[in-house]
Amino acid sequence: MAVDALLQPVVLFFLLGALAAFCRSDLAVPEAVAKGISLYLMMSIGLRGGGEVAETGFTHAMLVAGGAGLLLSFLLPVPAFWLLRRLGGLDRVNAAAVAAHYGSVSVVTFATGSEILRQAGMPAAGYMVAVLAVMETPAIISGLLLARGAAADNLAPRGGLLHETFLNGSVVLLLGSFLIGLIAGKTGLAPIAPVFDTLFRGLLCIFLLDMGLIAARRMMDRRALTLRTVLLALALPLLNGTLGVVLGIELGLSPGSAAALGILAGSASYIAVPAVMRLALPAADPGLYLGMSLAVTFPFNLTLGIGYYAYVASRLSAAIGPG
Amino acid sequence: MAVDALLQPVVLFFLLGALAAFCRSDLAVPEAVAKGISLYLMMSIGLRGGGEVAETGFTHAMLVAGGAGLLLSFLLPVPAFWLLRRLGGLDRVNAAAVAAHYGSVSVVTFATGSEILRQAGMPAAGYMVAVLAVMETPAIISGLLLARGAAADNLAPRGGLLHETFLNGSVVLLLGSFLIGLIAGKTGLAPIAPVFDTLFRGLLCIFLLDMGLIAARRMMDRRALTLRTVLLALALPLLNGTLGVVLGIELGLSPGSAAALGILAGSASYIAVPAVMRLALPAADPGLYLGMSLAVTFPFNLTLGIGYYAYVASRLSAAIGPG
Amino acid sequence: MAVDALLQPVVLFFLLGALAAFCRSDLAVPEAVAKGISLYLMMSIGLRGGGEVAETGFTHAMLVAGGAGLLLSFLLPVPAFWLLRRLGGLDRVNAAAVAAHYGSVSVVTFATGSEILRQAGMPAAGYMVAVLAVMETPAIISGLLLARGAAADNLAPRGGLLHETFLNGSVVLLLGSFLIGLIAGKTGLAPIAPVFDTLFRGLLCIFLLDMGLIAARRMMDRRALTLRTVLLALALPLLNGTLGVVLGIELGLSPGSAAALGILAGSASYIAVPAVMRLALPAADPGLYLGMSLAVTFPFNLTLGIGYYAYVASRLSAAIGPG
Amino acid sequence: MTETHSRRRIEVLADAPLIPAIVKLAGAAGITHYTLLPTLGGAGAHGRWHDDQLSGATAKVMLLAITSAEHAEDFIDRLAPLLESHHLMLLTSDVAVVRGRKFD
Amino acid sequence: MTETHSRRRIEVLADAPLIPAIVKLAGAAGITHYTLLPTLGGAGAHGRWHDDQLSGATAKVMLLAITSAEHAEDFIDRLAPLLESHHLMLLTSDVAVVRGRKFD
Amino acid sequence: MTETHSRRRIEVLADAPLIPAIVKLAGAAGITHYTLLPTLGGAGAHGRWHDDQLSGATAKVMLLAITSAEHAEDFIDRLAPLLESHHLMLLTSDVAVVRGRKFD
Ligand SMILES: Nc1ncnc2c1ncn2[C@@H]1O[C@H](COP(=O)(O)O)[C@@H](O)[C@H]1O
Ligand SMILES: Nc1ncnc2c1ncn2[C@@H]1O[C@H](COP(=O)(O)O)[C@@H](O)[C@H]1O
Ligand SMILES: Nc1ncnc2c1ncn2[C@@H]1O[C@H](COP(=O)(O)O)[C@@H](O)[C@H]1O
Ligand code: NA
Ligand code: NA
Ligand code: NA
Repeated sequence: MAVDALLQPVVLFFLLGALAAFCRSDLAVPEAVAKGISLYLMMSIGLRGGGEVAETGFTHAMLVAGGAGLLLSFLLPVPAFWLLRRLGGLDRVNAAAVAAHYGSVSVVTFATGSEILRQAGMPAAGYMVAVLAVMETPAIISGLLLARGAAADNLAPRGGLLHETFLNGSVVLLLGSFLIGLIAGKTGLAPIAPVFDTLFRGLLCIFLLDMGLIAARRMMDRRALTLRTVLLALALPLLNGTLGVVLGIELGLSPGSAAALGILAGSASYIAVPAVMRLALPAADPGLYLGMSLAVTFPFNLTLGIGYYAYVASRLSAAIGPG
Repeated sequence: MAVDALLQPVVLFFLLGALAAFCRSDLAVPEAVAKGISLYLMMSIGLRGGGEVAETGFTHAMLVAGGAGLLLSFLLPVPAFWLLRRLGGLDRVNAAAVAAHYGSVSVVTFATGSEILRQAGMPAAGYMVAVLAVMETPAIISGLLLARGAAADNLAPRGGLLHETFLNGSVVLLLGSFLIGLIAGKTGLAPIAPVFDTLFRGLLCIFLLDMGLIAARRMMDRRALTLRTVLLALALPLLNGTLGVVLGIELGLSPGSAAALGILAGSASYIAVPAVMRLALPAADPGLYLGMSLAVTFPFNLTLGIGYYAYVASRLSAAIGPG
Repeated sequence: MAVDALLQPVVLFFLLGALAAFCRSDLAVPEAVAKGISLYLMMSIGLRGGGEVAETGFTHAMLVAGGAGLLLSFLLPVPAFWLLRRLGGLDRVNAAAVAAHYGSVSVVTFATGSEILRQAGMPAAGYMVAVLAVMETPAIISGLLLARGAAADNLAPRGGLLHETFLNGSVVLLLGSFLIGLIAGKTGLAPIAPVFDTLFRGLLCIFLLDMGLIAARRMMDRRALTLRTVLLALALPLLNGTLGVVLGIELGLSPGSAAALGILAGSASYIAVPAVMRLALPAADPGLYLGMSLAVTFPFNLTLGIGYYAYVASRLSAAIGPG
Repeated sequence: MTETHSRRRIEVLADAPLIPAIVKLAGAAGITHYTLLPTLGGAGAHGRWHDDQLSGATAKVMLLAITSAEHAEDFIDRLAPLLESHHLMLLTSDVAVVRGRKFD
Repeated sequence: MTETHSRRRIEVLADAPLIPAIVKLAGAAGITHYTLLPTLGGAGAHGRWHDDQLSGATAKVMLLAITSAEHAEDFIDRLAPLLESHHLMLLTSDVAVVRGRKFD
Repeated sequence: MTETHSRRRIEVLADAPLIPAIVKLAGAAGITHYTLLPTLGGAGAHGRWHDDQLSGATAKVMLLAITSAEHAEDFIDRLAPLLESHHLMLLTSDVAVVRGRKFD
C-alpha cells in the first residue's frame, strides 16, 4: 500500500512541487489561491464530518475517540518537550513552541490520510473530524505552560492568549463547518456536495503542489534546521503516531479510525499553532518550528507516515480481535 | 419556510462569518478569492438567465417585468431620499447617495433568493435576471439628480458620469453573460454547466462566509451608523420589497417572479453603486452607505427579508387569482 | 465551423473582455485568480494528455509528431527573424526576441483549439500535449542564438540561461502533470477528473474573459505596435500554422492532430518566453513582443486561426488519402 | 562615485475609484510618470478600513511620483483643496535619483 | 503655493500576527492614524522569508504612520526594546504634509 | 529618548524576473538584508503597465534596502549603468534607525 499511496496524484503533485523548488524553478501558486483552497479544505472536511455524524448520531465510540484526542493533544507535548530539550539541545522557549506543534494536528495530513484510507478500504469514521477539531488547541495550552513565564511581553495580547487560541481562523472554520454539516444533514448538504465533496481530491492536488514548493523552499532557505532537529522531526511523528494507533485500537476503534487517530497524533500543525506562537512566544524561532513541522514532518507523513500508521492499525486490529 | 431558509448552509455560513467577526477571530477569505467568486456569481446568474430566455423566447411577461423593474429603480430613490432627509436627518448629498443604493439591487441577495425560491417550489422566471440587470443603474441617475449640483468637482470624471455608471464592471459582466447565455442557448451552455450551474450553491457558501465577515466587521468598525439610520436600513427594504411584490402580482407575474421582483426592490447595492458614488459624490460618506446596505440591509434580507417577500407573494397570489 | 467557433461561450467571453476593455470599463479579474486558473489549465492539459498516452502507449506516430514539433520550434524562429528584420524593420535583439515567441507555443490557444477540434468531431491525439511541452523551449534557444552576444549583461543569470529556460514554471508544471497523468493512468485520474476534466471548459471561460481584458488593454496602452508589426503578427501565425498543418498531414498524422500541430506552430508564447526574454534580452522591448503575441496573434488565432488550421487539415487529409 | 540629483517624492493615498482622476490631475501638473502601490488597510479620521475588494469603493491605492520641485508644487496646489473632501493623504519628501533628467 | 508642515514618518515592518498589538502600542503613544502596506518577501539576520499566507505566521506587514516628533519619539521608545526579540524593522524619516493639524 | 542613527534608504523598482539578479548585485555590494514590496501598475518613459501576473514578465517589484552610505554608493555604482537598459527606477533617501549596527 505504501507504494500505491506514493503513486497517487495527490502525493505526486507534492513531489512535483518539491522537485521544482529544489531545482530553483520559478513555479509558484499565488498565495491568495493557496489560502483559498486551504479554507475550502477545512470547510469541506468539517461539512462532511458533520454530515456523517448527523447520519450516525452521537455514539459511544465518538465520545471515546474525542476523549482520547483531547488527552493526546494535552499530553503529547510533554515527552516531545523533554526530547527536544535533551536530544535536540533547544532552550526552554523553543522546545515548548515546537512541542505545541507536535501535540496539535495538521488538517491537510488528515485530509490526505482520510482519502488514502478510504481508497485502501479502511475508511475512518465521520466523527474523526470532530476529534481533529478537538485536538487543534489543547497542545497550545500545554506548550504555553511548558514555556512558563516566557510570554510576559509588551506585545502580548491584553485579553490573554486563550482568545487567540480558540478563535484562530482555522479552528473556527473547522468547528463551524462541522456544526453546519451537523445541522444540515446529508439532505441539506446535497446541493453543495458538488463543491465540497466532488472537487475535494482535485483541489487537494493543487494545494499539495503548493505545499511541496513551500516545504522545499523552506528547507533550502532556513538555517534553523540542524541534523538533530531534522531527526527529531522524523522521530516525533513516528512515536506520537504509533502511540495514537495503539491507543485507538486499545479503545476499540475501527482500524480506519485508529489509523486516523495515529495520523492526527503523528502530524504537526503548521497553520493554527504557528500563528498563535508568533504572538505568544515571539522569542521562539519560526524558522525552527515551521521548518520542522512543514519541511520535514509534513513530507514524511504524506509519503511514508500515513502508510505506516495504516499498516500498524490493520496489523494490530487483526492480531487483537476478530474482524 | 423562514426557519428552513435560516437553516440552509448558505445562510449558516453567512452567520458563521458574522459570528467569527463579532468574536474578533482572525478568520479571513483572501480578497482576490472573494472577488473571483463574486465575478463567478455574476457570470453564472447571467448565463443561466440568458439560457432560460433562449428557451422561452421573449414574452409579454418579460417586457412587463422589465418595465416594472426600470420604473422601480428610477422611482424608489425618491421616497427613500425623503425618508432619509426627514427621519434620518441626513444632508442632501448623503441622502441622495444612500437613496441610489436602495433603488439599485444586490446581485447576491437575488442569487440567494432565487435558490431559496427554487427550493420552496416557486422558482422565478429566467428573465428576472434581465430585470436584475435593468435595475442596477437607473437608480444611480436618480440619486445624482437628487444630489443636484453636488457633483461639481475637480476629480469628477471629464466624460460625465454616465460612462462610469453603465460601464461599471459588474453591470458589463452581468449583461454580457446574459447575452452570451442567450446566444449559446441551453445546448451551447451544456459543456460549461458543470462550472456555472453545478458549483453555484457551493461557491455561494464560501462567498457568504466572507460577506458575513465583512458585514460584521463593518458594523463594528464604522461609527457612521446611528440608531435612526439602522432603523431606516430595516424599513427601506421592507417598504420597497413589499411594493415590488405587490406590483409584480398586480402585473400578473407568477408568485416566484413577483417574489423575485420584491427581492430586487428590497435589496440594496453594495458593489456597483458604491464604486460610482465614491467618484460622483465624494462628499458622501462611504461608511454610511456601505454600512447601511452591507451591514444592515443585506443580513436582514438574507435571513428574514427573502422569506417575507416570498410569503407575501404566495399569499397575495392565492388571494387574488386561481392557480 | 468558423462561425460556430466564434459563437461558443469560451470565445464570446474573450470578446466580452476585449469589448469591456475597449469601452474603458473597470471590469477586472484579480491577478491571483487568473494566475491560479492558468496553473489549473496547464495541470489539466498535462494530466489529460498523460492519461491518454497511458492508455494508448507510446506509438510511432507520437515519436514522429514529437520530432516534428521539436524541429518546428527550433527552426520557425529563423524565417520569422528574417521577416521581422526585413519587413518589420526591427533591430537584431528585438527581432530575435519576437522570433522566439513565434517559435514557441501558447498553452491556452492549444487548450481552446483542442476543445473546438473535439467539438467538431476531429479530436487531436492525447500525445499532442507532449508535443506542446516539447515545443515550448527550443525556440528560446534559437532566439538567443539569433540575438548572438546581446545577452552579455551584469544582470544576466550566472548559471547560464538554460536553467531559466527549462525550469520556467509553466514548462515544469506542464511536463510534470503529463508525467503524473502517465503514471496514474485513467483509473488513477478518475478521482480527480471532476476537477481536471469536468471543470475545464467553464474555467477556460473565466480565463479567456481575463485574456480579452488584458489583450485589449495592452493594445490600447502600448505604443510599441506599428502597422508593420501588427501585420507581421497576423502573417506569422498564418505562415507557421499552415506549415505545421501541412507537415502534420505529410507525416501521416490524423486530421485532428495535424490541425493541432498547426495550432501549435501558429501560436505564440506569452507566458514562458516573455519571462525568459525579460531576463536574457533586457534590451528587447516587452511592449513589442507581448503586444504582438498577446494583443494581436492570440485574438487572431482564437477567433479565426484555429478554424482556418482545422479547415486546411480536413481539406488536405481528404485530398490526400482515404479516410 | 555616481552623481545623484535631488527631487521631490510625492505620495498620495486615495480610494481606488479616484485614482484615474488623480492621475489626470498629476498629468495636468506635468507629472506623467508614476507607480501605484497596493495597501491592506488603515485608520484615519474617517474610521478604520480594510481592503475588501468586494465593491472596491473603499480600497485605497498609493500613488508614488518622483518629480521636480516645480511640478510637485503645482500638483500639491491642485490637490490641496480636495484633500479633506475626498479623504486623501498627501505626503512629500526629498529623494535623490541618478538620472535627474528623467524625473523632472 | 500651498504651505506644508514637517512631520515624522514612521515605518514598522512586523510579522502579521503582531500587527494588532503594534497598532495598540501606537495608540498608547498617541498615534491612532496609520496605513498598512503588504510585502512579498525579504531577507534579514533571521534568514529569508517569502509571503506564504498559509499560516500567516511569518508574512510581514508594513505599518506606516505620519505623526508629530513627540508622538514619534514616544512610539520609538516603546518599540525599541521589542525590535530584536520580535524581529521588527523600524524606520523614521522626515516628511512634509499640507494639513499639519491632521498629523499631530 | 532612544538614540537613532542615520542610514541610506535605497529603493529599486524592477521587472519581477530581474529581482533575483538585483538581489545578487546588492549582495556583491555588501547589502544582504532587504524587503520586497508589491506594486499594482504605473507609467514611465516606456509606457503604461499593469500587474498582469499572467506572464509575470512586466510585473514590477520594489526592493527596499536600508544600508550604510558606503554600501549604498557601491550598489548605486553597480546599478547605474543598468538603469536605462533595464527600465529600472532607483531612489535613495535618508532614514533613521535605532539599531545602527544592524543596518551597516
Ligand atoms: N497620520 C497618518 N499616518 C498614516 N496614514 C494615515 C494618516 N492619516 C490618515 N492616514 C490614511 O489615510 C486614510 C484616510 O484618512 P482620513 O481621511 O483621516 O480618514 C486613513 O484611513 C489612513 O489609511
Ligand atoms: N537593512 C534592511 N533593509 C531592508 N529590510 C530589512 C533590513 N533588515 C531587515 N529587513 C527586513 O526585516 C526583516 C526582519 O529582519 P531580521 O530581524 O534582521 O531578520 C527581514 O526579513 C527584512 O524583510
Ligand atoms: N518619476 C517617476 N515616478 C514614479 N515612478 C516612476 C517614475 N518614472 C518611472 N517610474 C516607474 O518606473 C517604471 C519604469 O520606468 P520607465 O523606464 O521610465 O518606463 C514606470 O513604469 C514607473 O512605474
Ligand atoms: Na500531533
Ligand atoms: Na432595491
Ligand atoms: Na508557434
